[in-house]
Amino acid sequence: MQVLYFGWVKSKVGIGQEQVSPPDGVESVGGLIDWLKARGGGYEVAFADASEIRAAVNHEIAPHEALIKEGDEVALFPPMTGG
Amino acid sequence: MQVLYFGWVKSKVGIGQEQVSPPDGVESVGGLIDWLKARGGGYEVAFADASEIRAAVNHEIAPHEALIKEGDEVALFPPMTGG
Amino acid sequence: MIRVQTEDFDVGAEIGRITDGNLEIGGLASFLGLVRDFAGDEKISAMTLEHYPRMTEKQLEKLEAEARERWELQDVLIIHRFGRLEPGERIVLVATAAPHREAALESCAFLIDWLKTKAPFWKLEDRETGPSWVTAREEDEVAADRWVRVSDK
Amino acid sequence: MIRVQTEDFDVGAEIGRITDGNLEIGGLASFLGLVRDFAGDEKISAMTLEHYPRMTEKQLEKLEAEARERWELQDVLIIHRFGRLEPGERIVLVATAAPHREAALESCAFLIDWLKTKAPFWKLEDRETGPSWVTAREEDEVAADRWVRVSDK
Repeated sequence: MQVLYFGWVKSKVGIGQEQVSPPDGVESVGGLIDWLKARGGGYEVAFADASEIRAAVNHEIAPHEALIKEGDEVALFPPMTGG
Repeated sequence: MQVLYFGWVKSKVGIGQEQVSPPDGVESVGGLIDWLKARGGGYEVAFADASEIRAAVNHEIAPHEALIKEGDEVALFPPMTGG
Repeated sequence: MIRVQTEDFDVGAEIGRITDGNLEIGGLASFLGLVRDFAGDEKISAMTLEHYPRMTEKQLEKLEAEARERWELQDVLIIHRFGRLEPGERIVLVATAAPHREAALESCAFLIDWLKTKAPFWKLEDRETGPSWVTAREEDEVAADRWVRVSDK
Repeated sequence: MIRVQTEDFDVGAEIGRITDGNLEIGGLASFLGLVRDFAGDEKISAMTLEHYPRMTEKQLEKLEAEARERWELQDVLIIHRFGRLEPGERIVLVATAAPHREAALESCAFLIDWLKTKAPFWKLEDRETGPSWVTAREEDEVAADRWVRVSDK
């Protein structure tokens, strides 16, 4: 599963994207965030408050409840500031 | 008193402006409209429905109740269509 | 700034004059009005805008002052043409600049709404069936009224 | 039409490309967003816009489609820049053309409101105190929400 980070999430995690293989049981965006946070370090800082994190699954905005699966592209980022 | 006509009021009256000397008793925009209408011809056609007529006194939008006096510049016209 | 003129104007140049070098502007909203080649289902070959010269500038200046009082604006531009215009020609440009977009967008909509009903212009269309004065639209009154403050009613 | 690019754009040329020769357009509304040289009371020397390339075009195309579904529009243009921009530089241009002004003005406001919260861009400001990510404004959520249809809630 490809995970991309943007904005201050990227700054805090320290990388822009990575390939991850979350264990069985990590089935949603929210589950992925919790799993990443548990890695500690920059991840723990970036995902300290999950309510601040927005997500996209395969380039579509998705809520934390959205299901994810092997092969998906998941992006995690702060609220967008376009315009 | 200088009276100016615009839009279809001008087309119907047939002239763009004129000097008029309404008699005592014609003290408001509404009174002027009634007095002009009584002249008949194009005036009667232009002012047939006074509710369609808008006015300005000395370049300021004015209601039919607005008082007018010798020396004023009064303009009578249909609703404006700017923009 | 107010301009009432027969000549055409250059939208890009006008907007550039407002924004160039002003580093405090966050957003510029604009509205450009054009002559269409139809009205209802009739073709129009030209539109002649008549106005009330001494009153027009006064009214437009009042509109600008009203917009500046209601919103924090860095610049206001209203250019309104008069005379004979053909389909496709520019009639009016309203542009407002502000630190944030809300003030720019709202004041631009306000100005064009009020121009429609409070600027002393009258439009004569050359239709296939002959010349015809444009009548005020009911919706324009409604649009203008939504900007009337309760305290002014 | 959607364009996501690092290069600057020419507002007058872009608007002209929409209006020239289209005799059915009655009004064109536009919004131009610029980099300001301050944020709060701090000076800004530059702003870097990061975006999510494959998603950005998709989201902007959705926004255009949504605007065209809600209003009768003759044209929609969204140009959004990314990369490093200095104060005074153009960031975004939204332009909408319609037979009547209401559709043009409303859809332009709609598009810029939704761009603020639904277009995957993130802004990093170079402040005197160092780089700082722009945080989303509460007001932007409110502004975006007013366009949500009851049926979509």
